[in-house]
Amino acid sequence: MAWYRSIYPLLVIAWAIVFIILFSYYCPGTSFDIAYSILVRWSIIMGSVVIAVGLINITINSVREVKKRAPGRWHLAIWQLLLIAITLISGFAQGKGSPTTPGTIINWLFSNFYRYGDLAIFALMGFWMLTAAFRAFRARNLETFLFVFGAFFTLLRNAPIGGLIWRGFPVIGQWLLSVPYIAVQRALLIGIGVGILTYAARYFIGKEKAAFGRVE
Amino acid sequence: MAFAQKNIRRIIYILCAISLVITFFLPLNLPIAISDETRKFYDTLESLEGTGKAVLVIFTIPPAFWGEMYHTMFSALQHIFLLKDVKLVLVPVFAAPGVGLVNSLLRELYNPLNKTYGVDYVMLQFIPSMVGPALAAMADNFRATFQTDIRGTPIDKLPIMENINTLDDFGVVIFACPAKEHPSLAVVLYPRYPKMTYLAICMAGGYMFIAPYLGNVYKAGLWGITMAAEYQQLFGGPYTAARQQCDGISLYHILGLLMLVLGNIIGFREIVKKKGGS
Amino acid sequence: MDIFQFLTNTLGAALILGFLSLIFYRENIWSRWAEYSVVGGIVAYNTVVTIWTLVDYVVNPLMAGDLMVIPPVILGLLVYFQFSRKYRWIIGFPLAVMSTIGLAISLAGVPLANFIVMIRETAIPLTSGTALDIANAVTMAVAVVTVVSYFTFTREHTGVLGASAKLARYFMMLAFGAGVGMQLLSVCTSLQAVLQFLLRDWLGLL
Amino acid sequence: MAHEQSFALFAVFMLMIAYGMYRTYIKGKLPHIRRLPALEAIDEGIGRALETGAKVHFGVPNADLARYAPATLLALTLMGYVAKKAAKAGVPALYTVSSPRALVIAEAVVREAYTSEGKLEDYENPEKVNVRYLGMGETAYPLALANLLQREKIATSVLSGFVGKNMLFLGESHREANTFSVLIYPEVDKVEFGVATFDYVLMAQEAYAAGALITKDKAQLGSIIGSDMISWTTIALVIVFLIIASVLGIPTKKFLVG
Repeated sequence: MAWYRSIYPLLVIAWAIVFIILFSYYCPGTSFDIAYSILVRWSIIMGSVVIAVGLINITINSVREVKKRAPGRWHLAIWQLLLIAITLISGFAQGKGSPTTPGTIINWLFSNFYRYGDLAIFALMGFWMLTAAFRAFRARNLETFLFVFGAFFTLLRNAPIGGLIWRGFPVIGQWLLSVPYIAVQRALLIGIGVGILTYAARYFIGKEKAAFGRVE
Repeated sequence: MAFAQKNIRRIIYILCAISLVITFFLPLNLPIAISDETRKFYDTLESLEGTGKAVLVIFTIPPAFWGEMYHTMFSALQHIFLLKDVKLVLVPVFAAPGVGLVNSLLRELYNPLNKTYGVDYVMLQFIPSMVGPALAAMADNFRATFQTDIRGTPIDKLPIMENINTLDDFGVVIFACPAKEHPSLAVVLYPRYPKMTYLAICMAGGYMFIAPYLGNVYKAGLWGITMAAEYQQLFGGPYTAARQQCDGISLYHILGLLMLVLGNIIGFREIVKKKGGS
Repeated sequence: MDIFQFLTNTLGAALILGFLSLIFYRENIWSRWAEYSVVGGIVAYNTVVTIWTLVDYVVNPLMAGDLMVIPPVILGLLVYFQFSRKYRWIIGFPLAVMSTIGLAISLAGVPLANFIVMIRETAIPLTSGTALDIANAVTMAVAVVTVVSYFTFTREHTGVLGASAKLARYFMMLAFGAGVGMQLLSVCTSLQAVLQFLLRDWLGLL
Repeated sequence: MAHEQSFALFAVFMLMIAYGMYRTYIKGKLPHIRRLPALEAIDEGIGRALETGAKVHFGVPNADLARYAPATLLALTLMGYVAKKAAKAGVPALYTVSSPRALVIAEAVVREAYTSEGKLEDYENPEKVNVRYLGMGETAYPLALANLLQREKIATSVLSGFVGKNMLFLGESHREANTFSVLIYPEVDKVEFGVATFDYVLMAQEAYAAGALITKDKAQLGSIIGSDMISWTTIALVIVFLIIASVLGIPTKKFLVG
């Protein structure tokens, strides 16, 4: 393999970037700060340039479904392509700011149609919360019993009626939240810190190649 | 029985929808216990009455969370308007759609209460930056951060802003955001003005983010619709929507508890059966 | 209510009900319609928004004579070599730049945010305050220490480490239970908002 | 002061990892590492898919290279691992991501994985391998996945990367579709719902360790020794500062600023 196709040039780039960013973070006030802000801006710009890849992927999938006449799906794929086309044309033809200006087609579609995806998620979660309470939160041993115990008391802490049944419910629920919950969150955050450090170490010696689009 | 076992999930879904909706048709007016946290929030604002000081409300509210934030914001702002000789300064930060939402809320409030814009309350210019830098700018030089209010009037022409030069001129600072930005107040604003009284408004799910700061940074907080309902009950406000929704929420929680207990009983019976079988 | 508003709301309600049919019945043509609409629509919308931001970030500075915006655009465009068989290896360069910037920014803050702050908040005096305060501080410290020790890998969880790992599991399950109970309130308020939309804004029942 | 302190900590920790790698890579002393059931569950799941003729799914529900870079990159490493296993077993597979940038990496990684197993023709056949972008992670992705899980006959599903507020949604949609689910979650937000609803879960540090364990590479295993050393150091620091604060009465804030 030619040297320029190996992983080493990529590692050199990675080392240069991490040096700039760490240096400007730990020694603020040098000219590295400018390099840092330029890099952050680069990252935003590159992310925006890449965005069309997603649209291409979805379009390819839909076109494939239409071509194959996938049963029960191909007319929906046409509908999807149509929606994409309308949104794009309106978004570009009606000028900058059209996605947020009332009165444009793209804004109308978003605020009266696509936006309800959020509400759909909320709705399904609201229903699933109770089936999860019924099926998943079962005490089989001491560990799962503690899980149910914790859920029970915080539930009664939050329920407007909990405090009226017994004044102790909110107190216990509050304690669970302010001592064990916070403690476990802290410990897990420490664990994540350790994980990121080890991941970064592996990354910068060229062992984590997935980030460059390579596999072992 | 076989039907019930097969469709147990669907039955739960339907029960769940009924529990939340039925109270709109048949208000139950289930009693609500007023928590100490709500009372603390209330007392803090109440202590401002007659001092002539202003309350600063910094808010950043994305529209997805407005459904939940509306009730707490409504309660707090209504209380401030009802207090005698207390002014209100609002500052929108980061999430631009929040401006329109809070404006519509103010429209609901000031008309019946006979308050004048620019004298009793004002909304200052929108700060588009992230929350941390915006708070830092306000802390360093409050006056210089804002040239105009949200309507474009220069800040010097507003009577309400005459005696306000730094953050110290406010009586209370309320920070309203759904969840994640709360730590930035503790990190940025609190070290520079440690003597100021801070209050928090957030979603119920955002409690995790203010919990570490309650008591040391924030004097009190309002989170979730139930606290809004408690608040309304506390000062006898005329507003009932939060109250009404609270009935549904109570029912939903009772249903949740029932499911938890029922599921555990069934699970326990299965374990016993297995042991008996083997 | 005017008819146009009703039809508009019907579109949104159809989307929500489409997804609800997924759980009340199973995957069907209605839920598929909702899926295709949301995916296509939101992706196209995001693409439009992002490309207009790109104008702010690239075209306007370029007009003002700032040439530093050209390299990232070129680097970003290199990604599209993934559609070429021969020059596919080139995409390694933009990927290396993008991934490393993200990783390095996260990495820089780790010692402060994930270690120093956590240690400082945990190591509070165990001797001051009321008996309850002391008990809480002790519980907190024990929980943090045991849970961190649970996440070690080179030793089997037996003996002292085994006991500590067991305690850690108890703490974690208790905490996770508490976290679940806490979310119920948020979830049901949101569900109520959805039902309100369906019954009040769409059907006009309330 | 704050920066010096964090840099000192950073340097010490990095040296510990370097020492761990030195021990395994140069000295050749491989550590004993306790087993992680969830990793074995992935193999089991792929076997299950092979038996039933159904698909394997790997998803990155909230990919974002700007905010959650380490979590997303780790997820993509694991995606390469699952892709290799699936290619070897010849199981049809579906890979879904939720950000265009991650999609670019995912396509490259999956293609490389299939190429390295000599199954490039499988990769080019959309019936067998499909890498799909399902929209941004907050809204479109979870809804689309809930549908896909029921439609595509998926036997095993592995999720990784950041998830956040939709954790319950994703977990329950797997249960609804009767899919064997594994969550490898290198984050902490809403992990409680993951524990409650997924069949197998690796959380926080375990997920990062899994990223090293799957490779069986000497240097990578060394990083796990380093990670253990950091954990023990942190515990020691907590205890030392606790004693200083309680016995000597000097608050920890005096030492640790930030």
